[in-house]
Amino acid sequence: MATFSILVTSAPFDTQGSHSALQFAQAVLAQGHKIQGIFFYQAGVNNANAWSQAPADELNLPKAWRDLQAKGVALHVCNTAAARRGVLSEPESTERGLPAHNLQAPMQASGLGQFIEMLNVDRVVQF
Amino acid sequence: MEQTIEFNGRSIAVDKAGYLLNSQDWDEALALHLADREGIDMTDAHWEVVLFVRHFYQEFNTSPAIRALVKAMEKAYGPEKGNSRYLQRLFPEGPAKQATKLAGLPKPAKCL
Amino acid sequence: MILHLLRSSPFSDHSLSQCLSRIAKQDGIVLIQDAVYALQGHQQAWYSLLMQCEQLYVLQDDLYARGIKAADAICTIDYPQLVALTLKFDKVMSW
Amino acid sequence: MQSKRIAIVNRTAPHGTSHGQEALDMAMVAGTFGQEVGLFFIDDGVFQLVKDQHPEAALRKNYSKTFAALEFYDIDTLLVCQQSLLSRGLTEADLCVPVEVLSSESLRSALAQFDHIVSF
Repeated sequence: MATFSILVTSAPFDTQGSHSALQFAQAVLAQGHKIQGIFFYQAGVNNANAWSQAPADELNLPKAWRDLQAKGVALHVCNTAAARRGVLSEPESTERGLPAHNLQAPMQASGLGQFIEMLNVDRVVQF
Repeated sequence: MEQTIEFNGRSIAVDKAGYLLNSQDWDEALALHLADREGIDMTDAHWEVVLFVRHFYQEFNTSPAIRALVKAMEKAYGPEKGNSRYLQRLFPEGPAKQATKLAGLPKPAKCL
Repeated sequence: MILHLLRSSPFSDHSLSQCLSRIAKQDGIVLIQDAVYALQGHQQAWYSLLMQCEQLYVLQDDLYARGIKAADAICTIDYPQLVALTLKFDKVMSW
Repeated sequence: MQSKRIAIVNRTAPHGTSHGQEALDMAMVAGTFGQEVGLFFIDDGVFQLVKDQHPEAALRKNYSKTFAALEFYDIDTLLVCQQSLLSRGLTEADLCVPVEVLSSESLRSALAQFDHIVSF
């Protein structure tokens, strides 16, 4: 068994990166390997926007991430990169006096330090 | 959310945690006022760090994280002052966070 | 030994040429996403270099998705094989 | 477990996109966490290091000034591709910080020393 961390830096929907990451992650688990976590950074943080809506006949990415998390894969989002792009956790939103937040479970608001801690794996793959 | 501090007849914009939104608003009198709000009695040692952090920002365009602050202080003033215990004693709520605030700089990123 | 993961079309982006100019003999290349269009590049300067790569792989799902066909000599892989490849090489670099 | 070394490869020019700024953020956090970091500059990434940048004129943050602070984040491996400099009309003298300029060959073996590679 090998351990993986996956870094998602590309925007969901606008690019294929998140879909590739998802398919790769599913294949990693299917082969009995472990995913230490998926870290969303740069435009990849938009994956954590709980308000994103796909038409019914397209892949529901937020749901796909939830299903992956249900299999024990931690989903971390860089707070700073997310805030820059309008994706805010509850504490971040409250601190700035905003009326609501759109970063919520199963996505976890983390810092880049979390990604650094995720480097202790056999392979890091970036999409 | 934008809030303001009333100081010497001026309205200074700060964020919720009390960091200045415009570092150009800063002057030494305002720094004393900010220190007062933090419950810090500014000594020469405090001034040295606050001015150092401000200089660091002006030179590198980033607020130093604690580790970087310690290393930079060590390079400038030697190990006596370039160590986290010394800095922590001056700024009990975290030297990078508090000195940055008193220097009128943006809050260091949460990631750090 | 690096596995290079190419993602963008070589007709609009220089990543493939830039990768090919630096690649070591033992390195591998996987074409995924729009990079699979590289297989249509017979007329392009980088094409022969790409074909010289001894460990060239193309992601079948991304080919199929785009209606592009690979010649028999090209090694196509699925996601489980991609996972295995990332472990066969020491590290992965995405372009 | 032994701490893994991370190579952060800059492949894109500054200001037109945020890649360089967020690559630098990642490098500084890695340094803060005591992780061994190598910063690589290849292809358009060499433009990140050009001196006398004034991105304020384009309403962007001037993070090029921050490269000089990397020594305080324990990052002293800044490796630049000679060929990329040359083909873009640059020399080492045009850069804002001291770096190591390497041939493609040496750059490749330097990259091989790292456990993981991320690119921006």
